[in-house]
Amino acid sequence: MSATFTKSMARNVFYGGGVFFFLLFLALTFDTMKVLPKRDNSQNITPAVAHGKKLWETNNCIGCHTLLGEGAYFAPELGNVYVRRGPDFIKAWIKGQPTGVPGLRQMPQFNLSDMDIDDLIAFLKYASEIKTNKWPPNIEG
Amino acid sequence: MKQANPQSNIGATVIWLILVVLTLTTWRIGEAGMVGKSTMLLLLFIAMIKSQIVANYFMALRHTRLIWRAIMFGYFVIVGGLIAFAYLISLA
Amino acid sequence: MDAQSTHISLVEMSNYQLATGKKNLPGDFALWIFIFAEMLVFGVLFVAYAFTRAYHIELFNESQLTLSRTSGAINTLVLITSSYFVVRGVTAIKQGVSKQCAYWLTGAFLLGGIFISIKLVEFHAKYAADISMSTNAFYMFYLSLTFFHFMHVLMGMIILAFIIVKVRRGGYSAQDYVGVETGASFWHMVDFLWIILFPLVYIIR
Amino acid sequence: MKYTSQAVAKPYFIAAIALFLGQILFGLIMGLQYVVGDFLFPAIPFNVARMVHTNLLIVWLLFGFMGASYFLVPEESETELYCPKLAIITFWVFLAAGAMTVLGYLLVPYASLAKWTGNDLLNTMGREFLEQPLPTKVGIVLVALSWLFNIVMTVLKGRKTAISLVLSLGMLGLAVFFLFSFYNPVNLVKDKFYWWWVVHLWVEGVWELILGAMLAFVLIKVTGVDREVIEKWLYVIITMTLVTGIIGTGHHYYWIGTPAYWQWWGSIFSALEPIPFFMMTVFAFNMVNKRRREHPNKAAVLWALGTSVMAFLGAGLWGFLHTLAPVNYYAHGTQLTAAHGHLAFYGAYALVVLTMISYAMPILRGRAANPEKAQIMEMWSFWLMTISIFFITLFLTGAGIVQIWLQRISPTPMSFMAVQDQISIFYWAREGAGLVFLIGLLVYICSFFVKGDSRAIE
Repeated sequence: MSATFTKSMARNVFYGGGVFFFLLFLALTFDTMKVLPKRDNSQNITPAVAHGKKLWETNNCIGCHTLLGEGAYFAPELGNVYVRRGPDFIKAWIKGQPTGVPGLRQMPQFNLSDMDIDDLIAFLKYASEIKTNKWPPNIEG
Repeated sequence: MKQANPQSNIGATVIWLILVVLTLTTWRIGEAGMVGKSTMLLLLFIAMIKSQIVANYFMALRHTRLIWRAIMFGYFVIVGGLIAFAYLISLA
Repeated sequence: MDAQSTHISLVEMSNYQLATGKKNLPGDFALWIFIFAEMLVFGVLFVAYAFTRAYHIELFNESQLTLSRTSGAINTLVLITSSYFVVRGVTAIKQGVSKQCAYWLTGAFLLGGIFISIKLVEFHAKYAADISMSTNAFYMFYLSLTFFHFMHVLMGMIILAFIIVKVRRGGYSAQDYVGVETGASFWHMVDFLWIILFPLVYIIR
Repeated sequence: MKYTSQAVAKPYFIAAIALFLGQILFGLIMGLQYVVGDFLFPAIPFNVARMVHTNLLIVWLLFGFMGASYFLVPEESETELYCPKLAIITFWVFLAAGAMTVLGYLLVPYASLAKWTGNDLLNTMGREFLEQPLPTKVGIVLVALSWLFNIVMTVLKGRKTAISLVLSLGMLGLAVFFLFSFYNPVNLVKDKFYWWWVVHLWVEGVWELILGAMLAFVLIKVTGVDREVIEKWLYVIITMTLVTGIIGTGHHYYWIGTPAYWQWWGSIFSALEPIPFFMMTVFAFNMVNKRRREHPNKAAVLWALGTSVMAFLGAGLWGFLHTLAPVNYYAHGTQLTAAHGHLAFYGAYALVVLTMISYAMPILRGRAANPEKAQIMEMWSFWLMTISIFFITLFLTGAGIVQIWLQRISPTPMSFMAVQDQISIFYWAREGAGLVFLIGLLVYICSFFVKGDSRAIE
C-alpha cells in the first residue's frame, strides 16, 4: 500500500466528497422541480383530488397496496387501477368489503360516504395520469 | 534531499506542446466534418495518447509501480475499447 | 500529530524508493481512492453514452452539431495548459521555491476560471434555446457529463485555492509537498477525463 | 465499564431487544396473512400489522443506536456523559411515545387516530414508514435532538475522535432528514420525491455513518488494531457511501413521475453502492486477521464479521440485483423489493446493533465477556437468525421472480391476486423460515440469563 495515506486527508476527502455530491444532488433536484410540472399532472389537482389523497393517507391504504410501485406488496397496485377497473368498479369494490370469503385476504370496510369514495377515485384518476416513464409494464400493475 | 532535474521543465513544456498539437488535430478533424470508422479510431487513438501522456508525465506516474500505470492504461483500454465497440456496431 | 505522521510517511516513502527505485502514487492515497472512484463513474457514463448513441445515431449526430466544437477545443487547451502550470508548480515546490509555486498554481486556478466561464456561456446558450436534460438522450448525456465535469473543475479550483493559500504562508517546502502533489493529482484527473470527454461528446460521430 | 454514565445504555439495549421481539411476532402474523388471508381479521388487518412491524423496526434500531452511542461516546471522549439524567428521561419519553403509538395503531382505527392526533392541522400520516401520528413525529424530533445534544456536548468536552465525529454527523443527518417527514404536498410526485429524502437518505446515507462508526468502535476494541488505521478506513468507506448513496437516491426516481434522466444517474451511482459495503467486509476481516489481542468476547467478533458480510449481501448484492433501471422496470414493487429490504435491514442495521449490544452488555454487567456457555448460545442464535433470514430472502426472491414473470413479462399477464395464489408455496416456506428466526431470537434472549463463571472486567 502507498506510504502516504493520512487520516487527515481521508477526513478531508470525506467532507469534500460528501458536500460535493450533496450539492450535485441539490442541482439535480432543482432541475427536477423545474421539469416536474410537465410530468406530474399537477394541473389536474382539484380540491376533490386533495381530499382523496388525504383519505388515501388516513385510511393507510399504503399498508397493503402499492401506489406507483411503492408501499406494501400484499394487495394490487393502485397507481393504474383507475385505468384497469374504472370508477364504477372501484366504488362497488370499496363498498363491498370485506368479502368474508374464508381463507382469502380481506380488505377492511372503511365506512366512506359516497362523496368520499368519489374523491378517492378522483385521486386515483389523477395518480393514473402522472407520466411514469411507461411504468407499470402492463395493465396488471 | 531531492535534486531538481533542470531538464524537467523543458520536458514538461515539450509534453505540453505535444498535447496542444494533438488537441488542435482533434479539433481540425471535427471541423473538417470527417466521419467513419477510421476517423473514429484515429480520434480515440489520439485521446489515448493524450490521456496516457497526462497520466504518465503530468500525474508523474511513470516512475511509480507498474500497477498504477496499468490501471490508467487499462482504464483507457476498457473504456475506449467499449466506446469503439459501440461505434463499430452502430457504423456497421 | 499531522506533521509527525507526514514525516514518518516521507521516511517510509524514501526507504521504499531506495529499495526499489520506484515511487508511490504522488500525493495522498486517500485522494487517489476518490480519484479512482470518480474515474469509474465517468467511465461508466462514457460507455453508456456510446451505447445509447448506437440506438439513436441520427439523433446524436444531429444534436452533436449544435455544440460549439471550438469552445470545446479552447477549453481542452485551457485545461491542458493549466495542468502544465500545475506541473511547474509542483516542480517549483520540490525545489523549495514557494513563491514560484504559488504563481504557477494561481495561473492554473485562473485558467480554471476561464474554463468555467466558457462552459457557462455554452450552458447559457443551451438554456436560452430551452434545451435541458429532458430534451433528448443526447442532451441528457451532454449536460450530465459536462455538468458533472464542470463541478469537478469547481472542486479542483477550491482545492487549488486552499493549496495556494497554504503555499503563500510557507506551509509547504522541498521536504514536505505531499499536499501540493495531492491537489495536483486531482487537477490532472479533471484534465484526464476531459481529454476523453471532448472528442467523445463534441467530435466523434 | 470505564465511565459510570455508560450505564444509561443498558435500558436502551433492553428496550431494543424487547421491541425486536415484537417486530418479529408481527412479522410472523403478516407472513401468515399472506397465505391465510383472513387470519386475525378484522382484529389486526394486514396494514396494521405491517405498520407495527416496520415502525417497531425503526424504533428498536433507534433505541439501539442511542444506547450504542451513550455507551461508545464517553469511552471515545474519555469523559462522563454530559447529562446522564437527560439520557434517562429521553429513554422513558421515547419508550412511552413508542408504546402509545403502537397501542394507537392496534386499538384505534387509523382514520380516527389521525383525527384525534391533529393530522388535520398538518397532514403527515399514512405514508409508508412515516405512519406515526403528528405528536409522535414531533416526539421523535425532540428525542433525536436531545440525543444529539447530549452526545455533541460530551464530545465537545472530551477527546474528539473520528469515530465520535462520524457518529455525531450521522445523528445530525438523521435528525435533519427526518424533518422532511413533515412535508407532505398534495402533489403526489413531490410527496414521493421528498419522502425518499427521509427514507433513502436515512438508510443508504446517514445511518451508514452511524453503522460505520459503531463497527469501527467494536473492531478497535476487539482486535486491538491501531486506531489510526481503523479510523482512516472508516473515513474512506463512508466517503464511498456518500459518493454512491446520495445520487443513488435516483434509483427511487425511475417510475414516480420524475424525469427520465434519473434512470441514468440512479442506475450508475446505485450500481456502485455495493462498493462501500464490499470495502467494509474486506476491512472487517482484515482487521480481525491482524488482531493484536484475543478478546474474550468471541461472540462480539462473530456479530461484527456477520454484520460486514450480511450488509454486503443484503444491501449490496440484493440491492444491485434490481437497481438498474431496465431490471427495476419489471422488479419495482414486487416481492424482490421485500427480499432486499429484509436482508439489508437485518444485515446492516439489526446486526450492527446486536454487535454493539453483544460487545457492551457484558461490560455493562460488570465483566469483559459473558461465560462461555452464554457465548455459545449467542453464536447459535446468530447462525439461526442469519441463516433463516437468508432463507426468507431466498424464498421472497423466488416469489418475486415468479411474480415478475407471471404478472409482468408473460405474454398473457395474470392479475396480481391470481399470481399471489400461484406463489403461496414460497410464502409458506418464508413463514417456516420466520419461525426459525423467532427461535433464534428466543435463544438470543435466553443467552442473557445463562449463568457461569466469567472473567471479571480488568
